[in-house]
Amino acid sequence: MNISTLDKSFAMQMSRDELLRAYRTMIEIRAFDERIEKDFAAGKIPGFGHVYLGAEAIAAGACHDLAADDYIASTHRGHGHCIAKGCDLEGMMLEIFGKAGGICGGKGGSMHIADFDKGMLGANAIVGGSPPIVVGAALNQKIRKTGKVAVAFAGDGASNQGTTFEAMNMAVVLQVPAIFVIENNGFGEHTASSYSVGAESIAARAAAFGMPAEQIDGVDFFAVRESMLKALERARTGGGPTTIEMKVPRYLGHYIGDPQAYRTPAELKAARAIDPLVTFREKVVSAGLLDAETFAVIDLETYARVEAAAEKALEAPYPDPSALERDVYISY
Amino acid sequence: MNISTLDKSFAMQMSRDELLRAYRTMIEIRAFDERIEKDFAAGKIPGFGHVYLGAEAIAAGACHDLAADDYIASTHRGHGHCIAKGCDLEGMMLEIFGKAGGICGGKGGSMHIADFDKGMLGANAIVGGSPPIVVGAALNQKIRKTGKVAVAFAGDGASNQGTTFEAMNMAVVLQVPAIFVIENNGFGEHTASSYSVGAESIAARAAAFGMPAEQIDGVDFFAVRESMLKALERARTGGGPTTIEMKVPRYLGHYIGDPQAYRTPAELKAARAIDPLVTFREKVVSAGLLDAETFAVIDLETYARVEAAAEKALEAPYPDPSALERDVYISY
Amino acid sequence: MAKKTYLQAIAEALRLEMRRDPNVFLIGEDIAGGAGTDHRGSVGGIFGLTSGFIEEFGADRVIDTPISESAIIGAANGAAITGMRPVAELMFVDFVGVCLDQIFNQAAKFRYMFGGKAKCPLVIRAPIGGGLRAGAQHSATLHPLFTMFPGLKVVMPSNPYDAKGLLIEAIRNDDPVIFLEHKLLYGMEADVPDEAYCIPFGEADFVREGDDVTLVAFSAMVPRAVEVADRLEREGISVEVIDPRTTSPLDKGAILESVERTGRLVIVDESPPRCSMASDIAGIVAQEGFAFLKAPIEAVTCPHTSSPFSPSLEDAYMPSVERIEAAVRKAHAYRAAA
Amino acid sequence: MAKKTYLQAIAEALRLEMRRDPNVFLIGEDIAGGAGTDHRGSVGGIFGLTSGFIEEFGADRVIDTPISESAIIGAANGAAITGMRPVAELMFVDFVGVCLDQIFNQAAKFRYMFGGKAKCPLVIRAPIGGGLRAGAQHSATLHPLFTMFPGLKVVMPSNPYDAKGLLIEAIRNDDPVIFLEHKLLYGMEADVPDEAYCIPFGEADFVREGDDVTLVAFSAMVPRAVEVADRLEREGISVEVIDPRTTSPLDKGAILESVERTGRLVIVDESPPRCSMASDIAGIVAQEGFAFLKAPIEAVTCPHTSSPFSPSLEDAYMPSVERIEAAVRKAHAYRAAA
Ligand SMILES: Cc1ncc(C[n+]2csc(CCOP(=O)(O)OP(=O)(O)O)c2C)c(N)n1
Ligand SMILES: Cc1ncc(C[n+]2csc(CCOP(=O)(O)OP(=O)(O)O)c2C)c(N)n1
Ligand SMILES: [Mg+2]
Ligand SMILES: [Mg+2]
Repeated sequence: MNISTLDKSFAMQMSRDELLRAYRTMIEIRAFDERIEKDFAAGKIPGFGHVYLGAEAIAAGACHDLAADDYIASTHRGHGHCIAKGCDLEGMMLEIFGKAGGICGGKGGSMHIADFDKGMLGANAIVGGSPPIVVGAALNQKIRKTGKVAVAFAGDGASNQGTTFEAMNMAVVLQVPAIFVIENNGFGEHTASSYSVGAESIAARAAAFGMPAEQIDGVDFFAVRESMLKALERARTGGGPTTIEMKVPRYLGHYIGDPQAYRTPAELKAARAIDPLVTFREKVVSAGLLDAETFAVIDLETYARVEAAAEKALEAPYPDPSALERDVYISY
Repeated sequence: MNISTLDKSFAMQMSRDELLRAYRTMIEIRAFDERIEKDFAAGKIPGFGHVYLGAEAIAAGACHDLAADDYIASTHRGHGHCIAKGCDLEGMMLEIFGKAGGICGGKGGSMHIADFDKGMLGANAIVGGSPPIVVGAALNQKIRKTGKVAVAFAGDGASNQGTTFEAMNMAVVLQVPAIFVIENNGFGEHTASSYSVGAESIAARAAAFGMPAEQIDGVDFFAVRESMLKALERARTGGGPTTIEMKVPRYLGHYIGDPQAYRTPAELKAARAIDPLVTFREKVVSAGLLDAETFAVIDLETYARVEAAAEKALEAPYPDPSALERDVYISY
Repeated sequence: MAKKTYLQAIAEALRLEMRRDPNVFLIGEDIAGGAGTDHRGSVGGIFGLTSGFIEEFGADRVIDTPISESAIIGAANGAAITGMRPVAELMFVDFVGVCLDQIFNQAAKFRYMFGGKAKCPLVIRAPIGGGLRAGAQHSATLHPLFTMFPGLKVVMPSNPYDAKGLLIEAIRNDDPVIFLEHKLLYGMEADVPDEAYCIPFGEADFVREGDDVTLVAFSAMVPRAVEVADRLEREGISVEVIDPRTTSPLDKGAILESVERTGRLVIVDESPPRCSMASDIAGIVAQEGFAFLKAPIEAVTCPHTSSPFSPSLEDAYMPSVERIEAAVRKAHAYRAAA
Repeated sequence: MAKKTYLQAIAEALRLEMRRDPNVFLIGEDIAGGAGTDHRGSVGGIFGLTSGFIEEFGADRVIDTPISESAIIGAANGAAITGMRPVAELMFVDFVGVCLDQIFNQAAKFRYMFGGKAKCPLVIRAPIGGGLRAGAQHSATLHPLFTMFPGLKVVMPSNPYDAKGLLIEAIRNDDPVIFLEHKLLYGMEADVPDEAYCIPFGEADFVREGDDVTLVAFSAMVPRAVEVADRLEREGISVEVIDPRTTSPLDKGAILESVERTGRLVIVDESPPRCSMASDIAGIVAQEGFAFLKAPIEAVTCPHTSSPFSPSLEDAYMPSVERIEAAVRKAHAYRAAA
């Protein structure tokens, strides 16, 4: 049985509603980050901006079977994870623009966006910040025997950080229901993972820590979901942690505006030619599960919703400076 | 060819002088730390005390083929490494007793003993402190193309520290002449390595980082030396780093005075029955290379030298308090 | 009420809170001990403080870990922000260098940077301080390091009674708390009630009342300050000893109120001098209590060096009763040029 | 002599020293860029500061690393104590939390704890500070953190000329030096000589002379302090602006000498207030310059919170010209009750 047959049969096990939900997540991420890219490039968004374009199938596939009270923790490139975990689009947009009413009151911004009510424990501007935290969220579930899980997203670059290694070993030793989703987009900033990862593969290195680990195609929603379902089953039944390395293209530079002199135009074009949304649509249409029409309608509706949220964020006021000393105890 | 034949033939390649030098190192470590144990238990040595008893073959075997200007960096359990690298016995004794004239002027003590002139870059009271430092010492050799190497000693416990993992990956990425000698004595303080290391073995985990790694018997001087010679050859010829996990017994508790309720008397007895010095003597005598007499003479001489150094240290004065603000720039 | 040591008082606080609230758990290295052997719980931490805990609370709530401090504190953070109340142990405060990110960039900032939606009720216990001849990497106090960071609360009990009440408060508090236990105090005995009680943060203890000089001290320096006050009382110099108990929040009101009466301030701080609690308090008083001051503020600190190992050097390193006494005398004797 | 930016001045210092001394090398993340691709050196660090370096000095001396700060600083330490002069880059100072041990327990302590036999000529360069809307984990200054630790030298240049001279001094210095570059200053232009020169540590710069109020500021706060001095000069208030340039060693003599003349001290510190440089200097002056003081010492700092992301909040967070001006006016206007 070759991979594409497997995928197709896997896709066919999903209901129409499930397929629609998956696609909506992916297109929402796409539309959202395209808009962020535009406004950031136009100088309308403060700070630093990292978008999730090209990796949509990972967030969507990895979060598809998580419950609202399962946990995820994210990276500096976290918009996709937020959306896939159900964070409010408008609240996110306001936050990233630094406006009042943002999901973190404008105090977080893109690199520190979170919504604990949705089980989203935060973007993290420290590379390797999230994996140890996820071990703790998972430990909580183990202690309280909730059957819930916690998922850490981390990049290929983050996979070399000592905190990530420690988290992997600790997760194995304590046998907690944690899943490490390593998004290998080939680069950590401007350094190729072929250089920075000394190991044969990130998955092989994780496996040597003593947990099941595999390397999969992060462009294929169905492959992501299938691998995650195995990991979730394991985690929920006391089988301990799993690492899944997902290969995925990085459409843009590290940050919005990165000139990327280290990638040739041909390489960039090749990267952009690999499209998780196209892949999804083709599979689903060719399996006769949904038609192109349906997708077009969703696309239209989603882009409109994202545009509306962005326009609202553009016009919203900045937080009142009186908020400065709120949300923390003050000691002088 | 079974292991003992291999060892024997390996031993036979060593000259009489070489064998004597190896044994002298081991017995000096043994005598030194037995004396330290005694004086520490009697309250004559300040601070914390960790002895190297049972691991003598590791330090001796790993340092046997190092030149004076090769580097090592050590752990909190560093007396053996100091002696094997050629540090002055009296200076060490004075230092560990906290006396004037100590090798670090009494400022370091057992946990921070060093002798840079001997290529001994320091004990380190931070578990996992040395491995990154060794990567740098090795990087120096790579940049300057000296053909020299740097060796990090670290315990099974230290093998779980993020700094150690980072050092391993960095050493692979930069292909520096570093050797990680992991002394697996079964415990990190009071926690068994069977619990704290999630991996199948420390060597297997290191191998997955992308370097040659093996697990050997750390009680057998010849096995240690043989494995080190391969690693040294690799390092000196641009072949990059190596990890060697060495299994070894821990004769005493973590620190001098540790009641070790977590080990049964039978386990302790079994641990003490495995003796690297006895192993060495038996091999060498049965191969007809040296006789028991020779060893007895060395033992006597060594114990006497150690006793003299200890007595001198007991009588030496403490450093004058005026030394307090020396060896550092002062800013108020 | 029975006599209990500082160590016992801390253990009792942990035990009572673990009994009361199933969300409280312990995590750290060797806090049970014997993991991987048939003798779990045989150690109870390097100072034996949590001995007997795994027997009572089980391995799920007394969690031994690999030597991986970032993962320990990170895991505690993750459990805290998802609803539990972890008490993590750093075996020595000196190990904070391998896990500071999880403290100052994560735990300390969650609530603020997530707009008030997160709460991180984490306690980190850590032994501090010199006097054990433990050398440069096992003798630091580091309280100024933690005090510096917004979002952290920092507790430094100086006696068994305070240790218990402050630790219970720390566990029930919704912010991350750094709880610093001085190694020299573990054996100190005092009357400590058997039941649970809280001591609120930010309320200084007036250990001795006095009118001539205000002497502020923390943790193991408090007994030394009291000894100086006793000595000088015999000569008719009346020294007010204030133990702020928490450095963040700091009860600056108590210090200012005292300096308003005495006009003279000496601060004893077991720490190198730069950016220390001595300078912190001096800075506050030089700004807000300037009009009260009749003499220069005196600081008694360690020198600007690491902790030396040798007893003769370490004794000269730590603020001694003699150096404190000399500073108080100097502050007391000062007269402004007319 | 040509106009150069702060960024160019720093790059020039590195280039000159690397040409002069083969033992000087650079190590950090993306400092060349493009590792593992066919386009090495295309980036030159996240701010482009070291662009062109790998072409001139080769990959052996411009070393890109995995994202592993402990190994980066540790490797730099290991190279330094074995005879080289590494310049390590922390991409942002905020990342110090994952590698502090290698800084404060290792580099800073080698010389002292090994009895003077080790030397660790390491430079760690790190961008600091707010103003870029980079949020809670990319906006810290953290200079008080480094200043606190014995054995470290801490440099905070406020202009291109100083940046070059202080960095050359840092590289030639035999102690570990933390070199803090303010992100807001990278574009600042000034005349900078082409050749190498050193500015010694511990010598403050009297940026403006004045008689009424002493205003101490560091790094990006110096231009703001000067602006305040300019404004107030028009009203006849004469403000002396002192830029200590290094916080450790600190030129306390210069500050005391100035306060002796003015009697009034304001300190501007881009940092939360607790255990800050503001409190450090206030503490020193309250002790050693007490008799000179005619008014309370004023501190202008950030509030005791993390850095907020939103522009409206961050603007209120950082010490502004307005807040500095108000503090100077307050110090100037103060009259002791008779
Ligand atoms: C501790 C730390 N080191 C360095 C950085 C700077 N940095 C931000 S993102 C990044 C690259 C991360 O690469 P990767 O994990 O592969 O994620 P990607 O950006 O490719 O999604 C770096 C080096 C950081 N934020 N934190
Ligand atoms: C960062 C850090 N964490 C914890 C400790 C306390 N500690 C000292 S030695 C030790 C055990 C080390 O075990 P291992 O590496 O196996 O060495 P061994 O003592 O067995 O030789 C621990 C936990 C420390 N010194 N540093
Ligand atoms: Mg990446
Ligand atoms: Mg061990």
